[in-house]
Amino acid sequence: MIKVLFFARLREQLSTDSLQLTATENMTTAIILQQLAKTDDLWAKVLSADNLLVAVNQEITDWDHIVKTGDEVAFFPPVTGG
Amino acid sequence: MIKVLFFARLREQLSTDSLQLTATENMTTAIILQQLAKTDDLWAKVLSADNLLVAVNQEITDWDHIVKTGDEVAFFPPVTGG
Amino acid sequence: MIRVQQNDFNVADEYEKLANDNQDGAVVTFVGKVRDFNEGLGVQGLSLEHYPGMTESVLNDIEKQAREHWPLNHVTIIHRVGDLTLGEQIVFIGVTSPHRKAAFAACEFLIDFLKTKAPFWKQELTTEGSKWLNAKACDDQTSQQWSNKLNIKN
Amino acid sequence: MIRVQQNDFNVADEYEKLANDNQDGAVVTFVGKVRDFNEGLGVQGLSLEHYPGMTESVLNDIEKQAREHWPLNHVTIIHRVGDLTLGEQIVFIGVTSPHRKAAFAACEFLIDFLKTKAPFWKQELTTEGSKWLNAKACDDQTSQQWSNKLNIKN
Repeated sequence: MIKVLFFARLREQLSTDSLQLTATENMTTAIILQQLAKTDDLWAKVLSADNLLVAVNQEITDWDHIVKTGDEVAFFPPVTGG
Repeated sequence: MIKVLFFARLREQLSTDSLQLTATENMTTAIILQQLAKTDDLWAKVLSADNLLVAVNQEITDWDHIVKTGDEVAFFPPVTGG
Repeated sequence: MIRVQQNDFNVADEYEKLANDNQDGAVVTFVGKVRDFNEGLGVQGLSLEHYPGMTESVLNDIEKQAREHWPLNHVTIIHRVGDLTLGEQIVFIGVTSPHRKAAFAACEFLIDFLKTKAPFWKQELTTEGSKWLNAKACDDQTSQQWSNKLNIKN
Repeated sequence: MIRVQQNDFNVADEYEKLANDNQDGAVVTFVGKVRDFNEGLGVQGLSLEHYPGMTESVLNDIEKQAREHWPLNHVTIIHRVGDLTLGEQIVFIGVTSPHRKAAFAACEFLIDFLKTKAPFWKQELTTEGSKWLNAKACDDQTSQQWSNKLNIKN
């Protein structure tokens, strides 16, 4: 399984802070996003925001990062701390 | 009269922290320095240091600044605070 | 020392812990606070969310990068999460070094990178309701300028 | 607020006085201390001389210049004179601003200019006797860089 997390505006808009996915072969972070966007119109809209960031195992990464079972994938908007 | 002050290394080397001078016409800070340097060999040596600074009325100034009676003239080495 | 916490921090205590070393000629601290204006609305407070685990790991990494570039002795990074009211402290960055320029540069680097790399998100509580803040392009640029200057790969 | 004094200062107190304003998002402080090395000799302490009157007027002028270049709210400059032992605090610079970059830049500008413009002289008390410190060319360069950047006439 892959653990998927959402933070901040994304978490609120999706009313979801985490979910589980089954890993498939050569599953990239982009593929996960596309798969999640098929959930319904709301998810399609929220996940099409053009400034989304993705982290795998708590490290920011790219959209072609290949995800394996056991990984933690997080989607979130640009950070605004400090 | 003109009040002349010395600080730090200069004050120590000259064993003098202040003295009075009579103002003459068109007396520049450079002229005061030259006049003081004539005191003796020690003063000539100490006052020939090439990095000496001069302030008139508590403001750093140049060697062609014309000094008037009542002014306060200070000679000192480069500052080293902070 | 890196801490992410709900509780307030005490600048006096943090300063004491930083500044007890006689090898350090310079101590530079930065404190960021909730201020009473942003994009024109009356801000009454903030709510800060973060990504536990990732936050600490990013802050550790930023500290490590700073130590690679400057001769630092003590480094303290404290960031608060949860609800904060107007005037409250959000973040503390403190660094000590034998050299003042290193202390200034490292302290500014740490807060600039924290702002663009650490997974914190601010929600502003205004008189017109709450809303998530948008990232500032200028913060990104600042961090990019450091990266270019220090030859850091983002 | 500008003070030249023999007594030590308390960073916690100075921070409190600086940071009580809800319009300020940023508080940056610098503390310079007597450190235990300089030009290779064991430093046991310092003795600081200054030019009373001129010192305060230069510090006021430096503060004024900083305020012309950055949106600052509170500014505190404290410099000690007299005998100081190893590890003691020499100088405190604290600034607050709505903007963090302004606070960092102004704080560093203030200490850089203080070091090259304010009439303080340090005498080092070492295991081999006391000696006056020489000015550092790099401090002069730093202050010249600010002058060029901010278009300040020296």
